Amino acid sequence: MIEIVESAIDTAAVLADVQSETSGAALLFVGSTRRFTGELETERLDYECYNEMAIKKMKELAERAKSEFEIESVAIVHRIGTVETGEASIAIGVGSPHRKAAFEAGNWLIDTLKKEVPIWKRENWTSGQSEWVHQSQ
Amino acid sequence: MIEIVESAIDTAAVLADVQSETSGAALLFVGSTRRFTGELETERLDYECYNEMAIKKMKELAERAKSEFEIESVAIVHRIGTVETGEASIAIGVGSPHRKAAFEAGNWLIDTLKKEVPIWKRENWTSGQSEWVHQSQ
Amino acid sequence: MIVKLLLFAAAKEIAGAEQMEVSLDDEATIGDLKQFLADKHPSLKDLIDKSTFAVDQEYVRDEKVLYHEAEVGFIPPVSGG
Amino acid sequence: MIVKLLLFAAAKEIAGAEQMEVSLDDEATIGDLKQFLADKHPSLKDLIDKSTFAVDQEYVRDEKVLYHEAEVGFIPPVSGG
Repeated sequence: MIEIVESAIDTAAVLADVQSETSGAALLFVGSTRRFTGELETERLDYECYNEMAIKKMKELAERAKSEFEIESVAIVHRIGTVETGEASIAIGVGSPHRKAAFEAGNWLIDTLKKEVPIWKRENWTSGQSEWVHQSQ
Repeated sequence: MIEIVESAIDTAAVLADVQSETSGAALLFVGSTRRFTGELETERLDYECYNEMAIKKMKELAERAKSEFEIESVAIVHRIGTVETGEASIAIGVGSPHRKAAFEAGNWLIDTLKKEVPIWKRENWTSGQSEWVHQSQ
Repeated sequence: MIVKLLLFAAAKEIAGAEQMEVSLDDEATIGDLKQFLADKHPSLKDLIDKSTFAVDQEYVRDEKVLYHEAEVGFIPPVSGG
Repeated sequence: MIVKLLLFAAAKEIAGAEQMEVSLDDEATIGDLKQFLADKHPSLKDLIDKSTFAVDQEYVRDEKVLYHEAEVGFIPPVSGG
């Protein structure tokens, strides 16, 4: 399951996608919009993507993770469009017979996705200001 | 949410328990019964626990994780009794503003739980044999 | 004094009991309790050597001094998760 | 030759367009395209310097030679997740 969606992410489906009778460890990472960054209050985020390339890169990440870590399955769902505070923008699932590999792969996947997949977020503050976030975290 | 339950774990509730407007990263680990261990086929597991001490130790683990890692919340639900192949025996949730801390804490929690919390599993093979598992992994 | 011993998993199966009342001398330690159990139930000896013990739901060492009506847990190597 | 340039996020906003047809000399490279864009849209220059470019949905370097009707992506620093 490698998808870009425009409405709420079904996190239970992402988890179910990586669970199997041979994967004793299933890991689900969910990233969502924080309301507060220090003193600043976020109203919502707007995400956009280079759709065809983003899907291609996410599929490549899944394959790289499966070759570099002892894992069996990867699911990645990214939401675009408007995402309100507290809602999930990204869900990553990893299934593995080895729990340590699942943690390592999950951590690597979200780190690498944030660096390599052509998706951008625009931060809309409650102050009325907004800006594209163009710095890698 | 620190619980020992005797029926299916509600993994969505564990995830929801650690999601908040200040925790941008939520991690859910689900451990389930593998059907195959090499050639051997597992029919089911039976778990038992020293209930009062297991709950006490799980609460201590949650507090230690919150003091040692930059995380906000921990949820641990362990299932006891009969757990069929493919069903979850353990779910651990971690909520944090920092995704790396969430991964580190989740990994530490499951490792430490497996070493310190008085819960035991009896492996029941399809061959009809069964045995208590008394080796740390 | 009398302590309440709780047994789990293989310990429970080998002893055929999930709970025992054990009479010990005053000021007896966990080490004394282990010796008493190994003498009385030789089939438990191997498991005793691999196990840890808890008093009032807290892991303790062999030197731990027991008291009357203490709750003692016989904890074989754990395998939760 | 003519390449199809796709713009995203701040690049799209500054340029006021999400797509441009750009005429370049034969054998022009990504480096040449960047120079052309910076000359024609000085307000894009800072962002060009921080961005990467893609041809056929693959990240490429400045030396990459373009071809007629290539799909070129102007990729500002990404911020997904």
